[in-house]
Amino acid sequence: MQVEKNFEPTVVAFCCNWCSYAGADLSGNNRIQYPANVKIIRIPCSCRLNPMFILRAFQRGADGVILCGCHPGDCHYTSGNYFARRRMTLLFSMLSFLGIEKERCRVEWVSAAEGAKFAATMNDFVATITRLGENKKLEDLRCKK
Amino acid sequence: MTVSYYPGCTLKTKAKNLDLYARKCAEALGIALEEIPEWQCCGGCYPVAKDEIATKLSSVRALAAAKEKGQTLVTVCSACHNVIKRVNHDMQTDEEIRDKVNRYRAPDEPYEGETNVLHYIEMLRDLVGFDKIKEKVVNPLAGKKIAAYYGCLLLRPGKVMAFDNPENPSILEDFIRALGAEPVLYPARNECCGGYLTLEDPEIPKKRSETVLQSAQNHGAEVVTTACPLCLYNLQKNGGSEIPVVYITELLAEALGLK
Amino acid sequence: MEQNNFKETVLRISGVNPKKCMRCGKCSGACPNYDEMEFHPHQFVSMVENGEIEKLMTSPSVYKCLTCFACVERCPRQVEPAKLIEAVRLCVIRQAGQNHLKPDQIPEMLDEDLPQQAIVSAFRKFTK
Amino acid sequence: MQRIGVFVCWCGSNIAATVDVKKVAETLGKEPCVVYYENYQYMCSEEGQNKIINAIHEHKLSGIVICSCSPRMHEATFRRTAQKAGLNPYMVEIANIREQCSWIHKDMATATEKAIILGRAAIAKVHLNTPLQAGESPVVKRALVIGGGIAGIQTALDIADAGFEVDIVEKKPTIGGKMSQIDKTFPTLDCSACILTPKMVDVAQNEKIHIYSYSEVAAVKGFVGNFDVTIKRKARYVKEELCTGCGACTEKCPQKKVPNDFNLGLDNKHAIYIPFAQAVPKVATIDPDYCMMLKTGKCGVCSKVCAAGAIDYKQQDELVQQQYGAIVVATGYNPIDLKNYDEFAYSQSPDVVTSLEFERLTNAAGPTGGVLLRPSDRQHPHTIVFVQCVGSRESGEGCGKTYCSKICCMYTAKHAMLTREKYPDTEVYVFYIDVRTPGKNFDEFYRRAVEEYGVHYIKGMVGKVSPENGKLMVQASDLLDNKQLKIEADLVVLAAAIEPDPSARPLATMLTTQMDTNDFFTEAHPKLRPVESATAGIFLSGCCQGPKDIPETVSQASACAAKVIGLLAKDKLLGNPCVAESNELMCNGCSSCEKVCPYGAISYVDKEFKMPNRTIAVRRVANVNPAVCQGCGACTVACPSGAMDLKGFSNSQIMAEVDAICK
Repeated sequence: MQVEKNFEPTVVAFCCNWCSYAGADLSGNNRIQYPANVKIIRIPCSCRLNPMFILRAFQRGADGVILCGCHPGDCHYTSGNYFARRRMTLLFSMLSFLGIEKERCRVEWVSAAEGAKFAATMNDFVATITRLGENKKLEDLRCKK
Repeated sequence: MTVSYYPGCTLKTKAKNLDLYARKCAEALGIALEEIPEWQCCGGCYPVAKDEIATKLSSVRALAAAKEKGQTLVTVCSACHNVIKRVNHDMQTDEEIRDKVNRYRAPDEPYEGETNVLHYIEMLRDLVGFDKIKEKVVNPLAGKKIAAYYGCLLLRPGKVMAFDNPENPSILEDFIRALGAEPVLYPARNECCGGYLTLEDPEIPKKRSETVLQSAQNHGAEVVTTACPLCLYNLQKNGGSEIPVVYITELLAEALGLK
Repeated sequence: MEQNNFKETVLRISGVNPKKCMRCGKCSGACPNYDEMEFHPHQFVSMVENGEIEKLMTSPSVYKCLTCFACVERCPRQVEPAKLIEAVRLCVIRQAGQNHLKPDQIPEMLDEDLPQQAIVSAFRKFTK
Repeated sequence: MQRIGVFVCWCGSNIAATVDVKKVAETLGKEPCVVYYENYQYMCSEEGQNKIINAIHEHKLSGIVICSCSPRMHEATFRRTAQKAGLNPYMVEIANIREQCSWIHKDMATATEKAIILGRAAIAKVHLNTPLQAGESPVVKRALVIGGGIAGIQTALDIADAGFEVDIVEKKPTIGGKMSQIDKTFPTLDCSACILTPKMVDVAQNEKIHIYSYSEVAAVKGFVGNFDVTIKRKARYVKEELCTGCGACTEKCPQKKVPNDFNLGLDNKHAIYIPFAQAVPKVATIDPDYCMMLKTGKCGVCSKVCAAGAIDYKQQDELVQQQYGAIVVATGYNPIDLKNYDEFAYSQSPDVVTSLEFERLTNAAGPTGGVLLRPSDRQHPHTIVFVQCVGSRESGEGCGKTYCSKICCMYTAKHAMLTREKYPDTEVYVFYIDVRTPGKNFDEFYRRAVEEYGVHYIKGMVGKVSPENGKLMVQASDLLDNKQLKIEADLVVLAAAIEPDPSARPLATMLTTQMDTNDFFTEAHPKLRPVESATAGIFLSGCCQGPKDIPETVSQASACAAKVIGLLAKDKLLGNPCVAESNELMCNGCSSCEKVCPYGAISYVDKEFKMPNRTIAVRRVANVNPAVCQGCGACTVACPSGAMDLKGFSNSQIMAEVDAICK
């Protein structure tokens, strides 16, 4: 029997510059560990996230994508995270329509003061994705090296 | 309106007055107390340890029986109330306990803390309304200075019991006011009477109960009222005072002209 | 080793994290039965953390706690000392032959007004 | 084709201990278009920056990637470096390999691999970077200070001193804040009013300072240098410009049963009142909840006695529009509500008071004329128990605050000491968990209270206060003696935790600044930018940012003023060039972007376009005002045709990062 290699998922995290990216920095400042599978992309606000970016990530082989923004009501740009929330709700229904496990994509609100929450969220998300296994449905094999 | 009623062991023997008048008054106030068939003793104390399962089953059986009928579960003994409400809270919030209890009982439908548990006094406030009781009073206890004794069981832990402000409650005082009497506020009303330690070492309940009655009398109380048979026992037996201690249901029955 | 086992058991069955304690002593300020106890609520917290469980287990203090939860209610850090005391007592009475109250002791303790509730409660607290 | 340079920082051992920096630099050096790579101990140092500058010159770099700490830390530094070397500052990208890599991972291989991927993503992005030019905007040379306590007063005075106009908005009828209620100040024991009121007079007399008292900020628009603020002046039913503050109206007002909030309800005031003798502005205010004239139309006594004719029962709230270059938040603090601490009998006995109430009870201008009397029977208390940390340092699961309120240890030592000095027959007990006295001459002060004044400091906490027989039975633990104490006290003083003023949260929303979970404003950097908020042009002064005593508040207030002066001294500000931009050729004029823009930065214009068949068509297209756009990017996603994009965070740039990470 072939021994399966430990599955190390690729996880993309989009973080808004003002809250969640700072929250991620804070978890670094406090040396709170979370898996290296998570790679963060900085965007000015969660409302900058075009759902296309998420689909692109899945197409390119990401196993999970998470969007982190300021808590509702705390957006640096007043209302951006409300837009993000609505857009993500639409994306979730589309993903479930496509038969993609909805757990592969997540939205979390993490403030600049919540370093511990950021790390906990990432630990949990990576554990979820590891359990789900590889994203095979949306990955575009043509994009593979 | 019909509610499920859990009397508890002591109300069937030593605290018959608590039970008798609870039933009479409820009837007069338009609430039918439907006793849960074949209820089992709650055990008197809530089993605090997280690994206690068997000791919680009797409470869960009563809770599940009320759920089946879709009724609120009403208790009048403070101890039963404390145990059943806290077990219900466990069933709502502690996944491990819920899981183990349901596996053990293996019911058709697992019990997950759906039943609403009310103490008799909460029932009077929320289902009847103190205003309505005030209207029904035929024999107002006017001029009587009554000290409500909460003890520890009704109030704590505050977050689980969600009964009233655990350090400065007012529900029994409002009740006393509705009966036409004057409530007495005194600081020891939420201090412990000494409880079951009376069995082993009555000296402890003696000190505790004396403190309680002293405090009540300092503030001008003429009567002390409680909902707990053990508190009543300790205050009467160990309190070192002649001040009358009565059940809340006795006061209610008196005011409603049912005694 | 034994000691660690007791500590583990106490922490597990109480669900209490004594590390949350900031040593303010409000539990012992609130305790109505303080003067009857050899070890006081705040000591239960620190001694459990230090693994001195056996010292607590042999102390009569474990039978003096009224479980009135005043310490739990007023603790500013939600440490819940009463749960620790209960857990230590359980460590004692769950051992074979360690019941603190025996049925044949009951008759001499009774008086005619004593409510059942007292006996039932004492049994639950003191025996297994 | 870009020519990219990669610079990997060790950050001493912060990065180098867990990331193989050499390997990262070499691996990234093999990426396409990377023509230069280097690793160095401290990239942000002068030496490190010189390396970057030299490399840009020598290798004709068109873009650089710095693998270092968070861009929130040093992005601005490295952009300035690039600019010095003649490279557009927006051709710099940072890969965060410290906070988001070396500090959170322990395994070197994993961390190195992740650092390489983060570097690749930054390289992928810089490929698509374009030089950006920041627009300029003028600076309105006027500052707004919200809150007129000692923090606001000091900030306003310092800004005015530098020659700029300042407006103070204070919601109470007078400036002065909490400090005006305090009796003495620690550790010098000088009288609070004696050092505060001269400052209040300075404010009143300063030509550059204008006070909007009894007013609130209603709306804030705009951005750094150009805030547009609406101030609501609440109706005080007295014409401020006419009132002379003679006090005839308050003497004659028949409604005398109004709880006096200045004395925390310990006595009563009239329905028309001046909060205290040294109020600034010294103008009467009518409390509409109690004034008989306003409630029933029957009275009018104050109007009859006012020689200046200042009373105006018909006065309405008034909105004032004003422009500011900078805004200072100085909204201060309040003691918490003690409704969840009834074990201390605060709501059950008038003789259980908060420390602030105790200040009023000892203040010469207070309800007892400075004689310490119990509120219940106006008798001199002989035993006083002080309880520390009421509602502070809690676990956060309950009702209290998780932080230390910082000022209580010192003011309690002050109260205890002053009581013992004035009334040596009084026994004073202080129950403490820890005595925290960092500060100049603070610990010496506390020791004096113990050693010279004989205050009983007891390590332990009060568990219950029971009012019995006119006394307060205090049951407490003495941890060092391992005893439970029962003290018969006459007065119990609770050191209630302090929390930000409730007006702070809605204000933060208006200002789009961040707060922490306790509603304290978050500073831009906890160490290096302590008086600025993360939102440009908004500054923080005093307790709105965290608990502080007076000396600390005053130093922060002055620091804040220095930052404001630095901003107002500029004639022009460089804006954020990372703004939205619409591709007119793709725009279909649907207005989706306009609807989601929170700043109203997008408008639509009719524009002529040359069509392929040489005709000219007029089309409606989106137009972004770069001075107003803040660069959130909401419009870019709303745009159905893909015409709208965000400079610096363009669709293609983010996609490139995604691709680099997912490879």
